[in-house]
Amino acid sequence: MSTAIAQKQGFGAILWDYLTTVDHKKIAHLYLFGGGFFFIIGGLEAMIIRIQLIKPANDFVSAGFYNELLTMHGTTMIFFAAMPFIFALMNAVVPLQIGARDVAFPFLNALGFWLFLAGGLILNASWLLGGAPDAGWTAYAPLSTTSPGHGVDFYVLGLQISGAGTLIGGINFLVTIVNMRAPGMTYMRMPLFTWTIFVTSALILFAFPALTVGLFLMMFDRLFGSAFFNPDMGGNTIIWEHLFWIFGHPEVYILILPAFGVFSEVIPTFSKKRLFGYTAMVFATVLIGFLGFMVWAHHMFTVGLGPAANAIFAVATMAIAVPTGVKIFNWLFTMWGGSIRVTTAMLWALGFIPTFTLGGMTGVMLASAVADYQYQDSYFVVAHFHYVIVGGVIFGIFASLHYWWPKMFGKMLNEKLGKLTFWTFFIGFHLTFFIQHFLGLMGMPRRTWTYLPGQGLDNGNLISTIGAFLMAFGVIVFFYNVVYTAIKGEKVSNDPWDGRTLEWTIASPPPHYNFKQIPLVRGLDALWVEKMEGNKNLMPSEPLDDIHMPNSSILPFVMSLGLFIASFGFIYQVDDLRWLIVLIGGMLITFGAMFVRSVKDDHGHHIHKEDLEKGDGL
Amino acid sequence: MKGWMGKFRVLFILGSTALVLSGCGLENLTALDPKGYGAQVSLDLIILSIVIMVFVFLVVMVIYTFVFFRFRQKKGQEDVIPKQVEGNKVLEVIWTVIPIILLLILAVPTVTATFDLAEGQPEGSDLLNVNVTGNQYWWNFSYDDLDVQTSQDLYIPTGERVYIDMKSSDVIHSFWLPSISGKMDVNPENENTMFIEAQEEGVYWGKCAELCGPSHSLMDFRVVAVSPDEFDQWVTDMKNVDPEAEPETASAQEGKQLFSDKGCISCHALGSSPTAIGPNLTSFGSRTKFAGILDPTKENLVDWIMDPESIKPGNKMTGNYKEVTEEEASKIADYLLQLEPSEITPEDAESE
Amino acid sequence: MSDHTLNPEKMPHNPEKATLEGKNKFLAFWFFLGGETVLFASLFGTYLALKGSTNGGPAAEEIFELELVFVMTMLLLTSSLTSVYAMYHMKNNNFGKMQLWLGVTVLLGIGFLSFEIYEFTNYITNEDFTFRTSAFGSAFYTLVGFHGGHVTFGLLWIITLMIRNAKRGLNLYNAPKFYIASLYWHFIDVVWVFIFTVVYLMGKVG
Amino acid sequence: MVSNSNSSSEYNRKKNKEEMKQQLITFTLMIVFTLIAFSMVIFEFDKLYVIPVLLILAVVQVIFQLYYFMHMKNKDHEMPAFMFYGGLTVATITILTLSVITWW
Repeated sequence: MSTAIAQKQGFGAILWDYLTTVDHKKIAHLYLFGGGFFFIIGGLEAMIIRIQLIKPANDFVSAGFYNELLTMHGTTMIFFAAMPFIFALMNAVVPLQIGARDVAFPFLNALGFWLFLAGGLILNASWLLGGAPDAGWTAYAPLSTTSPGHGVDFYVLGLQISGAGTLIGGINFLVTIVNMRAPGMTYMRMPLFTWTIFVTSALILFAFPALTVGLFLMMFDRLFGSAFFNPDMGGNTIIWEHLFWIFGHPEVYILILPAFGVFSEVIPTFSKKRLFGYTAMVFATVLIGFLGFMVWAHHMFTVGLGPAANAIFAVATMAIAVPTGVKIFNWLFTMWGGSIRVTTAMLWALGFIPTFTLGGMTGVMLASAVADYQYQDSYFVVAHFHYVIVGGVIFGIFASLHYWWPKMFGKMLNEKLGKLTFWTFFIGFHLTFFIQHFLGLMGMPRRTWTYLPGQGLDNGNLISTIGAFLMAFGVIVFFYNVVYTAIKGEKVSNDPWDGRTLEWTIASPPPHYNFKQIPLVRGLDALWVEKMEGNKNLMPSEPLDDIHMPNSSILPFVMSLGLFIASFGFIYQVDDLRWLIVLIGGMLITFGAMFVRSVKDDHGHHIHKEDLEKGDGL
Repeated sequence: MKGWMGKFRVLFILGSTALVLSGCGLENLTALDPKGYGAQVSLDLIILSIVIMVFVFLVVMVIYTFVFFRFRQKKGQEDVIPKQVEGNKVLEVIWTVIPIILLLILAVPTVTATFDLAEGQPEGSDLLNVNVTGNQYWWNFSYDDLDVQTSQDLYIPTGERVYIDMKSSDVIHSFWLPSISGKMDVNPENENTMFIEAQEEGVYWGKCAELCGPSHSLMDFRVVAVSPDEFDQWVTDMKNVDPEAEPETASAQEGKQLFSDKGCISCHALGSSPTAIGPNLTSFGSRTKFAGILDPTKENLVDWIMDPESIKPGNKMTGNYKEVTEEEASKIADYLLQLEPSEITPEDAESE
Repeated sequence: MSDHTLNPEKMPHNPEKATLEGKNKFLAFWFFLGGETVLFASLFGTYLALKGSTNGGPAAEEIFELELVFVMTMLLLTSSLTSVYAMYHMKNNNFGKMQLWLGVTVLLGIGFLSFEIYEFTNYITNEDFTFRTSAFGSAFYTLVGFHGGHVTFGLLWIITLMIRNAKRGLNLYNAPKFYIASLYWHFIDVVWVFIFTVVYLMGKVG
Repeated sequence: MVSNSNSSSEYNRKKNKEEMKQQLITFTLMIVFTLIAFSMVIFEFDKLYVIPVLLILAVVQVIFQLYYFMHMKNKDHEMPAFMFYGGLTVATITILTLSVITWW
């Protein structure tokens, strides 16, 4: 199953190729398009929210529907847009950056994607099946446990299944980075993007189990009558809040660290300078990851945990500003003395620095517990987390897409359209969210369906909605750019940006075995090191030989399909026990596929030396 | 923290007057114009953190602007290869230590204020205690020591701390009084306590800040802060209410009958009997708003009685009483509107 | 990979880590156990927060029977030792004895599981203590049940491995599989040590 | 060559046996600890004293499992130990939180 075969055959073959692929580069494509699809859905939800809030006492959508929209917007954007984008980047870049032929577990890599997709489809199926979840993306009990209909059940199962996929992906990348680096690539020679993915994967490993348990408890409460979050039977709703945020806060760093990694690649490349303070950057990344687990209760300052807990978590939270500040200054000093080229990717990085600094500022402000008594659950918080998640993560994703698109697809995204996207999105973003800081302080609570006239909130909301339209325009331009590039884009060479790391040493897009011979790494910014010594490429670390590659398999898809089917059984067995048949059937499909996988030996296949010498690959 | 905060405060007041003039929110709703102790403490910290953070932001932006214009690649420099600098230990130490110091400047008053605002009621004090119950989508206020019940409008005396014990009867709510005190969650399984202290008379807006269902955005309440004397008067009046008192007009008398015939009375209490399923209506005629959000006119009240669902989706009144005609609703409205047991009304607070 | 590379004449000292696949599996499984630790911690935390919330139903000290728990503990501890024996024979490349000791491990595991099922049925039928009785009940059955689920999965896993490889013996392809299955089994024992301490013994102490 | 590899495998066998002996001792200790734990509860020692001892016994048993049965004491276990302790750290604060700052 290689691209060569797929190109010769029709749509069916390509589809089959993608359904069965275990190639990390194709899985990256799948994550990218899966994430893009959900990003559009989440974006539409955001636009409806902003239209509803364009004027006071508006009734463009009903109150109940509005709650579904805000829940789905948050859930979709975090779990089904930002996360898959991050995974797309991990898959597309990390094995190339460390000089590996694939990830440690290609089969599990595919499984991770299909579980994510199954989860996303289950969640969004709720729109068509009697109503989406409506308890907010945080799903605080008992609002979520008592929410009528099946909306929250879809939330629970969708997140549970996609969460399993994420966990698998996290472990996979940890092992890949530990075990599969090319000879000579010590930890302190790893590109910073790989470092951030390493830390992110560790955060996934330790954060997601808490969510898994939380979701199980909620599922038991809603579907099987247990009493975890039912105060009438001795349950305790704060357990959910803790479990959710023990996961939820690291999740924010899971999203932002890869974005930091992207900027740490983009800024050096387009300043033609090595990253300033590499060691400090690595240390800061690890420290942010570690502190990320110590601060979750700052989401709960108003819960009533008592002044001691609030004070401890306030101070711990402030501490995170220090490593983050270190990063900002190191980026600035990477540019200092450099030769800055303003490409679209760099433009996103340049836009990111002030935007994220503002987001960080409000972050520190929020950490001050008593001040947070005013901000908490107000539009100030909405503004803050959009500054860090859009201004950090989404800017990072846009930067990385413009930067790595040529490597992923062999074609350069149009720079002019890219810059148009940047400017409309950037201006629209600040227009939308800056004013929301003030709306919050002026007494506008978060998740509010409408507001009354005469409360001084009218103009701010109008401006905010106008900004949202500008952002939407920018996104549309980007999608147009993608289509335009696919049709008309120019093919690019191995190294269109004058890059510094290993991924730029091989063809764009790379052959499916990535490296004909695994390179020998002789320093940080391995390619740059060779360039400075006048070498065109890296020295190989091994003689040309047969390459062992994994076989493709449909089983990951089948396993996920089984869980997809079983979820509907879980959800509807409450209404009618006959749905248990669907539940059991789905589980049988999944376990059956797992059984087949474990009893059938799969030793992979070899690409022969002779074929490699022909330069063909297959 | 008060002393040296003073200087910042002067600066801020100058700045904020300009902001308020240019429309920085509604008075008695915005957190930027505090009228109570808690809100004032919060605002002090907000200002302090803004000052520190704006300083940091300016430093970043100055370097950023300089770097961008100075080191942008110029024509003919495409082949220039800049010096590859590894890093600089002194700089790293500087931008680690200075932020730590700045954060300590913020952390110390934060911790102090956290403990300050969490201070419980002193043992044996006779300060006012109010039990607040959050319900989908209305608030009940019970003055247990005084044997007084009210809903939606919370009366407090100015200039003293009022301790409120909050609990929810259903899902989590959050009690937010931006111009007086910030907010605290109202949980179903434990009681949270905070104090509020209004420094001047007025009618202050409160909101529910935790998503609690479809009408979450409509779960407003108000705090009516009156002078201590007026408050005592109000308590006396409320205590002496006779829930059975006959209204004066014929229409209202019929309304009273309808109030029990149509089943209203099974949920709504009058007088000081404890919380029922719906809001206590003892002083309904003096309410600042009907249903938390409607201007207090008879028309609005009739609309509400006829079809509460269209005004507050998901409320618990819909469908729980017998159908009323518009005429009947009007009579019930007449009855409710004359329920004004106290001379102390929100107008007393506002006219000050 | 050809059969020759998977079945070398001399097994290396650590057959589970002799190939890259083996090394990857070994590492990934340890990482997975790191995540499992958080999973069980969340369940333990929930249990500790809710163990007093009996909602009028039975409390911990009223129902737990230590004799039963003691027998279960002995079974599981011993099964941990027998799986160590199995790995000992794997390293000595003695496939037959490895299978034998794995078999003993499975039997002990089944014994443990049967006692647990008996315990649960006893609570449900005789003590009126179910998953839905109280928050304590929910937390108890979820924590202990999750562990039981892990035992069940571990048993199925080891049995599958034993049957699948019965005829072809040990090689470098399946050695890592046996090894991580035994790691999993030890981890189950680790969790049980905390369950019998925190849930049963401390529950009995009150 | 043959004799060489034979002697190394002989050496390994010996080493394995040595390790097995340690594991048997570990097992015996674990059984003893379990007995102590159960009897402390059955003979109703003072609560204040029993709970910390129970927890210490459990921790020691787990260390035995991890280091001897699961070989964490051996070399090549740095990464596993690092990640496992990472998990353990998060696990500890999770349990601490849920048992301390949840009400009550």
